[in-house]
Amino acid sequence: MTKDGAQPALLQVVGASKSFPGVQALDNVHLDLRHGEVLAVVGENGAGKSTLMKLLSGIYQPDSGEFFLNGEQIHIASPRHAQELGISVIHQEFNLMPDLTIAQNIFIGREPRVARLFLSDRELNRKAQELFDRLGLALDPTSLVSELTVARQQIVEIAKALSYNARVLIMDEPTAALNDVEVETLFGLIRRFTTPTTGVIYISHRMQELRAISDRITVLRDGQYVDTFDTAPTPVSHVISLMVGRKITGEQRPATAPAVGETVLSVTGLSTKGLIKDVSFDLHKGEILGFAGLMGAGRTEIARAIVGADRSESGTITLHGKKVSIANPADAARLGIGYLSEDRKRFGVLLERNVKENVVLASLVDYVAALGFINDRRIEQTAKSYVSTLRIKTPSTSQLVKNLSGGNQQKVVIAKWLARDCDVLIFDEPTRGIDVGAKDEIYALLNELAAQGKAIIMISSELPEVLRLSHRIAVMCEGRLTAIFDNAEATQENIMDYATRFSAEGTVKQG
Amino acid sequence: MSTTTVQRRSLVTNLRGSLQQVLAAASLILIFIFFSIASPYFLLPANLIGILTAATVTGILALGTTFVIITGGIDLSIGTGMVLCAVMAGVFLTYWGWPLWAGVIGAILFGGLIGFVNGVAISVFGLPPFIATLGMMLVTAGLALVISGTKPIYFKSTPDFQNIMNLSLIPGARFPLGVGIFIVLMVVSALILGRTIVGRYAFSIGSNEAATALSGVNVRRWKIFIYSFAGLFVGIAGVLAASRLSSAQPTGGQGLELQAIAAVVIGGTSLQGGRGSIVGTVIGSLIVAVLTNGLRVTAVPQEWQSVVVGCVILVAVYLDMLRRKGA
Amino acid sequence: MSTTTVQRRSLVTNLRGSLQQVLAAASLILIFIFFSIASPYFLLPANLIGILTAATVTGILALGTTFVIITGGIDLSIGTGMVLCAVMAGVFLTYWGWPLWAGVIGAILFGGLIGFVNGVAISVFGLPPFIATLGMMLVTAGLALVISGTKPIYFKSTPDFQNIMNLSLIPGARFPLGVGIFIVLMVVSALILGRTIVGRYAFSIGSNEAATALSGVNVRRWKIFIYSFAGLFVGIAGVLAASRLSSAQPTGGQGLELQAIAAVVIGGTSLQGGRGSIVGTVIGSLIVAVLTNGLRVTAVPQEWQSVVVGCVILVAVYLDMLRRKGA
Amino acid sequence: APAGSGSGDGASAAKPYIALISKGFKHQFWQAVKQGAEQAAAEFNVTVTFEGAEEEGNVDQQIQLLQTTLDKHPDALGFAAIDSQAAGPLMDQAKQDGIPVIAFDSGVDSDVPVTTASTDNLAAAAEAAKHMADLIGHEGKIALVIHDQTSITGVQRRDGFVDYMKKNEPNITIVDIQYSGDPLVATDLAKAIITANPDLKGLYGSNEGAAIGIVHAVQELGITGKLTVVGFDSGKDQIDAINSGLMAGAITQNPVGIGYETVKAAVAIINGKTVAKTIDTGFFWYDKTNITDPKIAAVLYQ
Ligand SMILES: Nc1ncnc2c1ncn2[C@@H]1O[C@H](COP(=O)(O)OP(=O)(O)OP(=O)(O)O)[C@@H](O)[C@H]1O
Ligand SMILES: Nc1ncnc2c1ncn2[C@@H]1O[C@H](COP(=O)(O)OP(=O)(O)OP(=O)(O)O)[C@@H](O)[C@H]1O
Ligand SMILES: [Mg+2]
Ligand SMILES: [Mg+2]
Repeated sequence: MTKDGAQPALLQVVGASKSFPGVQALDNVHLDLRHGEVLAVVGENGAGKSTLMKLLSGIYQPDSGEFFLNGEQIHIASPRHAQELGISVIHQEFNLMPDLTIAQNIFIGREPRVARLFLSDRELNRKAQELFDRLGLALDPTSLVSELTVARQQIVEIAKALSYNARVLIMDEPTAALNDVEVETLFGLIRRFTTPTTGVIYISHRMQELRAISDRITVLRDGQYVDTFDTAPTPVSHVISLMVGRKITGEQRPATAPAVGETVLSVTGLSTKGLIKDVSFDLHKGEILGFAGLMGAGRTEIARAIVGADRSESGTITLHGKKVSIANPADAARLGIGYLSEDRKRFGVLLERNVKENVVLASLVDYVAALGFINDRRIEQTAKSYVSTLRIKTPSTSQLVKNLSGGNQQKVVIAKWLARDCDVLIFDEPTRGIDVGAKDEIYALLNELAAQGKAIIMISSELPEVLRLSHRIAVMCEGRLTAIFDNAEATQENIMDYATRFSAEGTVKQG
Repeated sequence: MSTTTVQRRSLVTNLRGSLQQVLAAASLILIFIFFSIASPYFLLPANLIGILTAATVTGILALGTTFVIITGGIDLSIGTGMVLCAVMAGVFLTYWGWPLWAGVIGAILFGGLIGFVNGVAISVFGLPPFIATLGMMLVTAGLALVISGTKPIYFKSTPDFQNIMNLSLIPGARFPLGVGIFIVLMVVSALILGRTIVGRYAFSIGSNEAATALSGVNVRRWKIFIYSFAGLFVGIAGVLAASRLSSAQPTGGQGLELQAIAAVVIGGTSLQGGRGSIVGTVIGSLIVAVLTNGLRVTAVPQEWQSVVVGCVILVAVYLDMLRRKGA
Repeated sequence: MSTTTVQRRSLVTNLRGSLQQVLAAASLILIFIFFSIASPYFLLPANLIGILTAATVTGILALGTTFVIITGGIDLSIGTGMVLCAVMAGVFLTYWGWPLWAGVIGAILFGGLIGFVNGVAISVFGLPPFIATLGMMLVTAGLALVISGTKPIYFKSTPDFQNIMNLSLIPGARFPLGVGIFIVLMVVSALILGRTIVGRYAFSIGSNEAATALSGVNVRRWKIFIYSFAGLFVGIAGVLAASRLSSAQPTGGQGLELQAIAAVVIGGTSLQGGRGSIVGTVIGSLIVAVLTNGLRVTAVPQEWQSVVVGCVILVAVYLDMLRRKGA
Repeated sequence: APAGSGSGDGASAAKPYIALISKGFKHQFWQAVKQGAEQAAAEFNVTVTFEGAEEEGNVDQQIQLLQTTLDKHPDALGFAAIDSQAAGPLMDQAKQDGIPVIAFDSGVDSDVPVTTASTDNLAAAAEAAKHMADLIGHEGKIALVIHDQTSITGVQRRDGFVDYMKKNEPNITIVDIQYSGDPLVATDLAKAIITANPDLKGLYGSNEGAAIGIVHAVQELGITGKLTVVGFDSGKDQIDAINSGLMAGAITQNPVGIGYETVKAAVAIINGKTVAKTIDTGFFWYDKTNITDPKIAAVLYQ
């Protein structure tokens, strides 16, 4: 807290409250950001972090509370006003225009112009290129945003926020879609941004990141302020227990290798028009097969090709020993293969529909009685049970999904696939945006599913997560499978080695 | 959160829900009261039945289109498609001499066929719904003329045909069968939209088609199904329109699609898809029908009528939006 | 990523871009060649000018509407709005005796006013564009009748008025000024869409309205601006239509909005917003105009014409989609 | 008489080409005109095309048709103008290009047309009014359903009727005039008029669609016989209604005759003959008593 006579805080929030119908999202919350620091804000899913940031960026108006910038009281009337005050935000949900190019997105509202009215796209691209060079990013200013992967879109968002030359930079889970290498790049950017006149508010569920980047940590729980402390001396377990209000076991032992069951899914020679070249692997009953790789290595593309969301050029898929042809995700689902997409907003949730409709979307046929009528009572039961097992924070199962916090939306998507009884589950970044406590529960769930005999592919950009959960780990690089390790022999180092090194001989290192 | 609060809250939610339903009809009720005062003839049973009769054909088209619009699509071919179905009823019954029931079912299924072709053009060939059904609108308008030889077809061999619309359900009161059919279709389509898998998937597809597909729903097939299903309503509307005039008129129909879509949108269904209701569509249809009738009964000069209808629609939708935001 | 790869890519992109532009017109060219062979009259200069003349009014409406559709909106009031602007030209020039230039500018600005009201209804009152402009369609249709007294207004006091559309630019060739205006408007609107801030924000709003607003763009004001701007095209179309007929006809116009929107969508502009081009709209307008003219010149029976137009539109859009996927 | 080829301008080798542009083409009435034109074409060995606006009353569309047709340089042009002033510039163009113009159905307000083959709509509507007055005993309330609010035929068939009543029938009041030529809309509209005027004695419909609408309104309300209905044009529905007593009678024009006379005059002009300035194709009142009269039956279409 600010001492007498000291310089006032860069940004200060006093007693902020905000409620939505049926939800008290924030209740008398405090926060102060000092000059030149990175302040981490942590809390469970639905704790109110994003809501607080939306107050600071002028999207919502608080029910009560005061804001101070360098000691002066401010009223943040609109997003534009926030920008003018020097507050720049990367929101948890993307805010890009998919039909515009990267450069056009970054400088929207600030286009270089000739004679006030005419655009100069040459100048625009030059400025964008300059920005990327300065930040050390490999982005083509003229690419359309709609053609980028989630991770690259995230990087565009970051570049856009940094381009405002703001005093306060707010980042709401910027790393959720990034893997370790990109996270390092981001941290470099953040460190370069923080000067004695600026500050960063950093929201993340990845505990190991906090130590690397933040100076202090503020904890929120159930919309209330819990505590603020320096990062360095505080053990992670303490942070977690403050967040969830109970003890969490933390690091668990890595999964032991299962007795290799029968082969459930076998992929041979899979190639796509895009990136994927000649990928083959087997997936066994009761096994969790992790997929590691850098951004754009092609893990998502493999998953989409397997379930028929994208066309594959060659290759065969064998399921329970029988060759199958999968033309679309409906075929895949019928054969018992489910795919949870990494892009929640675009391919995951129905934002405008409620929780229960989302939960049963993949399994709706199970709730059909005569004449196509739906058994709503059983749907309600199912939805309620997942809301409690996954601890989805929602006032009721009739809440629209768009009103849930990001992490709770993710839990709804997971529930959707748990509700459908699939033999093979492909989870692409399943814990994206999920808090530590809930992550543990989801890990436990995955282990349990595997123990029940399901075969699971888990794609994740968080190496520790892959290492902790997978029985075997497949490593990808530039569309090829470069190695498959057993859990026992896999380490961060050798995975990264194979993820960055394409084996020229085309041979796959088999564990 | 304890169970009691949840229950109490859901009770409140329910109460508020019913209140909303009533409020949604507020504009309709206001208009109704206004005309009851403005004209002594407005509330006569014959006039009220007349309003329902006038609303029947467009209303049935609107019911079917509600499904299509909820999927995020649109159907511009319903007006001329209905005319073609009427002509086909004439062809089946008068030219080909089919028995009454066969001709009627044939014409209705023909509507389904039009919808099926729309669905295939959209789902399989990937045409935007606007274009696919615009093409179909032109094709059906032309075919109706070609097939009928640009002449009305009269139902000489099946004089009973006109009873489908006009037979009185309540002796003496002239409550026509067609209106009864309209009411039955309202209930049936509300059930299908609200309680069956068809309705659920319509909402899902309209809300996020890509996510629905990735959830293992065969979106293509369901879209074809929904367009075909909406086509059946076009067929029914065609049969009723022909029955009402005891002849299949090969012209007209153009413009009806806008009226039907307007009724759907006035009723709160979003053209973006994912949101909507049959109750809304019925209210929307009735607002337009009551307004048109009321202005005629009060003998407002016709050139002013469209001005008034336009303004009332704007105000009604605006009030409805305020209500929703407030709630 | 090195600078050279970026440059090489943009070169390839450019080449591919130009090829696409040519291919986009492929259906148009095919139709053109077909009719050149089918009828000796088709390629006569007089007929070609006739095609452009026929395309002028709808084409100008389509140009303006392209902007609106790119923002993700729609404007159903352009057809009847145009009729009202024509009537207003009659009122200004004949009833009020304004000088020619003032009457013409007045009518065009009146179009802007209609667009402004649409924009306010959508942006400030938050009405869905479909509803707001549907209401405006009814209101303008009625007002045109009311203001004109349901009679055509003739430009007795300003006989030169008819020159606006009909004056021949090339003596002897009957190349009308109106067509020249159409061509100038194409170029101007392509520039505005492609090279100015107006166009950029239209794309941005259509692509993601919320994100555009979050980026500090005053989305409300820009939407009002774009609707008003499109309204100017409605005004110009109204003046040209009236000039062509040397009279302001108070009826008609209904259905023109669908034709104009169809031209835009055939040209590849997405009704979801965010994607589109003026070149596409021009090609779309010409496809419809060439087709209609060609069928008349080859004396295809009129009842078949709409069937053919419908089918050709479907095929043309389908081919265009294949091309884009392939590219 | 076999037509002389090589007449008119252009290098057209074989048959003379006569283009007819009408106000509409979908309506039964126009189909009858077309039939008459085709009869004459066969008889005089000429080529005839017949086109009309997609929606009757759409001036702009008609002007476009006219433009396309003039570009084809027909030997003669038959033209039924929706708005004759609007066609002024194109009439001048026809004159410059030496294409003779024959106006049909209604006059063209220009000195270009050589002759006009038409029905006198004002007189025809007055005739309908006269019969209406006789049928309701020269007193009481009546209303009109007019097929179009702005077209010349709509206006004339309204004004001819209204003026007659004003001049000759002080005890008859016209309580409402509404507009639609679409049978379904006209039905609902007529029902509303009847409901709002319980003491209404007569209804007049100014074309086939409007008249059929009134007939169905009367049927649906079950008030057959209580209301005097007077129609215009023919068509099976109206003929049936007259036979069954639902409709008292109607005015018929002679559409087949209009088409026939137009083409006949065109052939004469192409062959260098002079024709009279106007060709009155006539109209008739028909009711139960004379509907089978061969002279009437000949001008009715089913
Ligand atoms: N627009 C809204 N309407 C209703 N409830 C809302 C709305 N926005 C947020 N909420 C609720 O407010 C609470 C706080 O949400 P918020 O998004 O701030 O959480 P968060 O801390 O960012 O969580 P996460 O880590 O999952 O992103 C949640 O319970 C959420 O459901
Ligand atoms: N530099 C790039 N710019 C744009 N697209 C890229 C780039 N690199 C790869 N891609 C695209 O990314 C896709 C492969 O990425 P995919 O999403 O399958 O990878 P991933 O391993 O799941 O990584 P992540 O999801 O972390 O991005 C391909 O379609 C490829 O075209
Ligand atoms: Mg959040
Ligand atoms: Mg991925």
